[in-house]
Amino acid sequence: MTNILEVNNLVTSFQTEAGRVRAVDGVSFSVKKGKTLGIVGESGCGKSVSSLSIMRLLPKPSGVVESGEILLQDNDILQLETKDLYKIRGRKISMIFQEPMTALNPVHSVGKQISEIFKIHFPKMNSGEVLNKSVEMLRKVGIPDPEKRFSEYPHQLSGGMRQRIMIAMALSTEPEILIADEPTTALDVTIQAQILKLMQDLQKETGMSIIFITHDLGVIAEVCDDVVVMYAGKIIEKAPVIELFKNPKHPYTIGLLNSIPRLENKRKTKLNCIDGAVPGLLDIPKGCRFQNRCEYKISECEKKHPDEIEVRPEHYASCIFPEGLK
Amino acid sequence: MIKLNPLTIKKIRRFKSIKRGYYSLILLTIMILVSIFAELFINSRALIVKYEGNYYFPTYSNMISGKTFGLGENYDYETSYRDLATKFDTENSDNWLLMPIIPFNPYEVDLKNDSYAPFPPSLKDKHFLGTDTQGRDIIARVVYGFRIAIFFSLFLLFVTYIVGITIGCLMGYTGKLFDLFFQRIIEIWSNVPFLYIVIIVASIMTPNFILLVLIVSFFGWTNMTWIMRTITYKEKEREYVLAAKSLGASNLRIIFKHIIPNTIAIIVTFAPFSISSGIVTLTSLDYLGFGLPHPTPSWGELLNQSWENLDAWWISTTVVTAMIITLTTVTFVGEAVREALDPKLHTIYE
Amino acid sequence: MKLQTKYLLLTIILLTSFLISACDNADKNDDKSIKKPELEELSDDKVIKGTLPKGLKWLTNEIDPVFASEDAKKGGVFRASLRSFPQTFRSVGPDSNGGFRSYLDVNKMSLIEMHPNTENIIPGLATHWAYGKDKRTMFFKLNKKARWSDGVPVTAKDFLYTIKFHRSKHIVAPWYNNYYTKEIDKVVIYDDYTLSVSCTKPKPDLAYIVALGPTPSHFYKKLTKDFVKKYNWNIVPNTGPYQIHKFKKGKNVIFKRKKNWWAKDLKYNRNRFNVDTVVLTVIRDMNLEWEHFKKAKLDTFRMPYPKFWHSKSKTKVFNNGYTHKIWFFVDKRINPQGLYLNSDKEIFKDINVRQAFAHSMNVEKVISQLLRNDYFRLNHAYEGFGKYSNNTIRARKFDISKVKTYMEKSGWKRGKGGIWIKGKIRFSVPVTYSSDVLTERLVVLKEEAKKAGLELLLRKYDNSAAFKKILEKKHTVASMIWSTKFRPTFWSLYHSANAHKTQTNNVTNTDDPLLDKMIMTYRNSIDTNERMGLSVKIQQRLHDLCYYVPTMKVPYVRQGFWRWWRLPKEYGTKSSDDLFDPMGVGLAWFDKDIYDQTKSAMKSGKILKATTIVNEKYKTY
Amino acid sequence: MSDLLEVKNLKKYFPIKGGILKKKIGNIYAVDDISLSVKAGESVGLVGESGCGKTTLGRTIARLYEATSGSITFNNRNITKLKYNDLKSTKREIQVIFQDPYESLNSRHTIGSILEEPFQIHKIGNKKERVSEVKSLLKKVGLPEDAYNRYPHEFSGGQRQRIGIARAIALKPKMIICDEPVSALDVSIQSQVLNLLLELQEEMKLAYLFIAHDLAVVKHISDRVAVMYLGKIVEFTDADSIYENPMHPYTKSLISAIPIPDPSVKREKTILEGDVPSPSNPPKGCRFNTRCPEVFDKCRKVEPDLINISKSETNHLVACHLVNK
Repeated sequence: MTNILEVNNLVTSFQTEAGRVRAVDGVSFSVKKGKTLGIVGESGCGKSVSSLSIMRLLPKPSGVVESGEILLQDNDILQLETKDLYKIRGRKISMIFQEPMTALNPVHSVGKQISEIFKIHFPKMNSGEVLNKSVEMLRKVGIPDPEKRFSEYPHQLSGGMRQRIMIAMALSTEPEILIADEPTTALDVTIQAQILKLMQDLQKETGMSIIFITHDLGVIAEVCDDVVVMYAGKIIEKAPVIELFKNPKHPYTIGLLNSIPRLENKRKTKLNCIDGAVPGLLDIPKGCRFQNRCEYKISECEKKHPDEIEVRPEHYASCIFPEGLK
Repeated sequence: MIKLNPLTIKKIRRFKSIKRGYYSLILLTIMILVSIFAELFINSRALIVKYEGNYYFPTYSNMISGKTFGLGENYDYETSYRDLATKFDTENSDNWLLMPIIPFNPYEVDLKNDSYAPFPPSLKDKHFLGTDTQGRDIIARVVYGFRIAIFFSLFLLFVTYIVGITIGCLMGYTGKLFDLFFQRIIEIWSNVPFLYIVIIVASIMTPNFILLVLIVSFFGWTNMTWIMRTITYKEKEREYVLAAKSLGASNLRIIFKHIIPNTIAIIVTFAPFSISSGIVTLTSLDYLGFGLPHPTPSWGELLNQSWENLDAWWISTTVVTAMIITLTTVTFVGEAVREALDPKLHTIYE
Repeated sequence: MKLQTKYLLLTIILLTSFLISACDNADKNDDKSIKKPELEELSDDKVIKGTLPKGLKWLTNEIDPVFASEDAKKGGVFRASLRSFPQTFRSVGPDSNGGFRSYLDVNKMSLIEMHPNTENIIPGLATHWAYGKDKRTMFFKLNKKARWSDGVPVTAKDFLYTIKFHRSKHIVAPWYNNYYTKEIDKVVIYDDYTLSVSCTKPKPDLAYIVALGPTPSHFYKKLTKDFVKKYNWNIVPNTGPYQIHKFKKGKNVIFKRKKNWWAKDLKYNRNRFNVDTVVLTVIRDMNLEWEHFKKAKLDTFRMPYPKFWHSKSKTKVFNNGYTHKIWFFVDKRINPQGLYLNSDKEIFKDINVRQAFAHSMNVEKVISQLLRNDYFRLNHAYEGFGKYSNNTIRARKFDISKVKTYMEKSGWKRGKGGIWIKGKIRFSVPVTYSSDVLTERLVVLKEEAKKAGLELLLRKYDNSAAFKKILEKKHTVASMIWSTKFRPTFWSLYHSANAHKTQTNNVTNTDDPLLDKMIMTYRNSIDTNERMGLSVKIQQRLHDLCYYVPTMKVPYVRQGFWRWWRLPKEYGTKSSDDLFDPMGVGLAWFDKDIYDQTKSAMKSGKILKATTIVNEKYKTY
Repeated sequence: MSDLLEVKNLKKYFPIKGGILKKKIGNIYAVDDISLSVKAGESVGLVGESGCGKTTLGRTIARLYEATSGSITFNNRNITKLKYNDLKSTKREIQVIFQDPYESLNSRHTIGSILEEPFQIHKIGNKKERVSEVKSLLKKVGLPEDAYNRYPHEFSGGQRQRIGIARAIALKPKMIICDEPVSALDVSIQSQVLNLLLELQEEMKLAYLFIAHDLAVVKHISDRVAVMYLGKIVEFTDADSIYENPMHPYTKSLISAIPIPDPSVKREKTILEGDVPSPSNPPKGCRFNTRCPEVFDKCRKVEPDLINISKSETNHLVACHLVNK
């Protein structure tokens, strides 16, 4: 299976008052054509920054990609001229965000914002076509009465509707990759189910690849083909989804999976949990980044962050005991 | 020492790191201090007089008449220390005195028989930046004028903030009819052409300092009130306020312990700009002749004089420079405060 | 703030346009309102078609010297400025008392006029006049050539109408209503061109009281309630040399000379009123006016202030001789400028304190060091009235030791700050004033007074606010100036009848029985010599009581002018206000040759002779 | 066991105001006729989607909002209309834990003064006693003693929520209203806080009204669970039966919508169509009728009552025409 996107050794840093911090530190992963890659991790682990780096949407001048390459069909996005970048961004790679209210411009009607996309990327299209296409896109993402909704404003729509609009906008250029950054976190479970279903249907239809960023392991399990687990700026484990859930290797992944309350669990029992808190980017420990919270920690862990080891086919983990656990 | 919230310390540190604003604050502080103790630098009274073995310190004392220093039997009025200095020089005795750098007070008319004010800058006459049309020293007028303007602004700030915070807080917190009532009042109030009203009032009653502060704040309280109302409105819905409420805290406790401390950052941000607008207000009122009564030293009056005497370049140059320096420093401080309290990195996207 | 300014302007504009349209409506409704019956018919009982008494001695005056120049030529445009646009063109009723009024008044002739130098009566609308035996009536023969500006002849009826007009309630002018009832008794018509005017009682200087001007009855027809609105912007026919030609509200008023003015060949009018067109433009600020003058957009510029005369005029147009300066002394009644002490205030009840106050005023220093000795110390309130003036009085001079004597006499002591105190009272008094020009003088007085132990607190008010405060007697010291009349008047300013109450002119609240007696005698006397004697005595008494501290006077006219304006050899008259005023005395004329010469010199940059004329013919100091 | 809290027919409407004089032009029916009870030491879960009124219900019970009608009885005392002074003693006994640990702590106060505030308000102890009390509280919730002089921003979200919990238990209340206490926290922290809450309940015999949108979390901590939809309770029974034997179609679809963190399980999902209607204009009849997969005529006309369908001792209340035939 071909990889459509490859990220190699990406390092992205931010300027803060306390100096530069690496939000993403040597991350490598790849996205397969027509498949969904899930990036999972807790707040501050660098999952969103990775996606912004791919889009080259880092806030300048504070955010900078220090090194690494991002290959989109063998083109390094990081090396592109700005004008070439515009041909890729929104055209070949689109993105949707967590909070659709802030991602939409409140002063323009929904229709206008969709038409805008067509006008930017398909300048030759006449306005009749643009209108038809836009309405068609709205219908495609399951918006009832798209002609009517066309002239409405973002605040007149519900959260789910707004996220559908965002998806419509992202997909109107038929991109090859869709980056979805926590697209359902702000939504209710019933709506989340709708949106996830919609995304899966659209993927089937268009054959696009999706990078799905979330903190919710349940969502990962439902929609992803491959999973990358991030912790404090590093990838600590990556594997196909069934493999990962069945044979988690890294203590963090294991802890995470065990700490989720499940419906079928016995009530009021003590939940397994990972002690301590996620380290801030300013106080990342030397050596293994997870060592402070790891119950299997040995002195070796303090020396350096362990290398990625292929513990099983297509299953990689960055731990000193990839085999020894469980 | 008061223990400062580390966030506050951080803000102060951030403020210090904004050099332009930090140095402006230092400059402004020096300016204010100098103006407070202006009598030591710019005054017609001597700092120290030694006469017949006795020491006198006239600067902050009661008037010492010329009789005391043997200037004549009928010399019942304030000694002219400059004349006294000349007398001591010619007498060749032990008596001596020390004059401030600029030996004039801002009210003193230093006129001559052979030429006419305004006099250009002169080292010999010790009018380093010349005099105005009545022969009063420009530096003295500018410095004492600054003192009045800055204190006017501070008082104004104090009064408008007290009123603004009280009413604004109540509006935001209680809401309902009180809020509705004051909202409409403020809308009407802020459409009153304030300067004209002040002019009308001032033209029929020659305001003094306090009165002028009150008149101006009478029309100036709405801004702060509006801001406070909005902040309070926002703050009172925040969960920490609900948390205090759920603990059983009283409304007063919530306002004073929770809401007001959390609005201080915003209030502080507005303060420097209020000060500069206070200075501008006083100056424009004085310029138009509706400010503090003559002969109070005032920038507005000097500006007016400089417009009437454009050939006397030293008047306009001095007062305009003084205004520019003051207003820019205040503005720089304001900018830096705003920056320190609400740092927003200037960001662009590719 | 800027925004608010805009709003205010907008409001004003809207308001004004509203008012203007309201006026228009009023005009349109003209016809209807005239048809309505008059609210109040003026009674005709004072109109007596009488028979002329026998033995009248008809007088005229053709022997006094003329004061215009034979060389004068007609023509040219004279441009002058107005500080603000008049609120109305009416000369009676609300808002009519503005600065523009004088331009209307100089174009209204009276029955008789006064020679500016000899102060003798000269013919006006009347060619001859005679005194009645009752000492309150004068008889006049009208000049049959006299015409209104619309060509209608001026007849005796128009003078009768003057009384009727000024007694009407519709003109909303209580002062005139009162004056034309209490002072003027009646007009009697003998034929179209003969009439008499009577006062209500015998009067000194009767001629100047009964010298009425006519009012165009054919123009006003019947007065109605809407008079004030209706005649706001009407150009009323007049009898003088100029008439309003056109105007642009808020901008300018243009007067044109009447080419066939009926009086142009009268002896004293010949060679006067030479300018064809007078353009009055609104310029709101003296500094702007100065700039306009330097660009020849104005023809003259008055420079009483030393700043302009001495330093500001050191500029190209003067140095190159394109404009000249003239300093022309006059000998006329001096308006009493000075400090009026309110004796109803506790502190000034004591005459010693009043005298001490007078001796604390270093007016001499102000004159010599601030005003460059261009001004003169005023000695008392009635200078320039000829034999009516007491010229022996000298103003009290700045004298710290005298202040000390007076203050100590009343038991005051110098306090810690050097200011006199007595019990809880400090010798600290607010000075009420309204003119910006006074500020710098008062500042110097204040600093000097401090040495004498007196603290002055300067309180500047807006003009009307100051006036109101003073008339309500709420001031302690008022720095102000009164206008003068033909003869000294004492009653309104110093009689006890006007003291201790508001809205009277006795702002010092002078209340002295001896003075009252003298004033009443003076007031009732018609014996000129007795009046002169009393006037002198009253002035002495006033000086002794010391309610008023005279400050300074400006007994001259100082002007800059473009050199193509020419004046007679004498330059002006004894009482000139403005040497170049084209409509008042009207002696100046436009010299086309010099104009062309100057203009070409200005173009080529040629330097002409800088000229400053100083004329001291009428200098009395 | 007697009921500690009893809520009867509670309504809370928020007026919608408009115009220059702020006239009322409508209502948001946030809580519409709800009755429930909580026994001492028991935890009752309240689950529902955003806008269903669960937070409003919690805050109305905590008397942060004024009830529109109905009654709240706490510890056999009707507290619905009590004024500030009378309410103070009850406020000691009902405490609230808020959702956002960044918002609910005043950033200008030290942890010490935040935790002292309840004692100050209720005038308990002197300064020294309060300090030691605060320190023991810190220990109880697993925070270091030196937290006393530090400020909220120096702590992570989980630690801050611990502070919020410490504040809530400071006055030794009988009941705590937990308003989404873990939904803002990271996954690995959620379980820590849930464990803490369970421990404290055990130790202090606390009753919880546990509000959350995550059914798994609610089920884990609660004895009984109420499911809310548009201001109404649609189902209310013990926690196990709500999962094992959901009766209301909404509860069913809610359960089926929850993503299960196990890719090997493939379920048949009932995905609800459409959005939650606006609470200012709820649908006639059954409020769920616009989205219900099993809707029939009656649902659109008649509002179903909440009826006990259980034949055993434990109640199982459902408001659905399908069930209540």
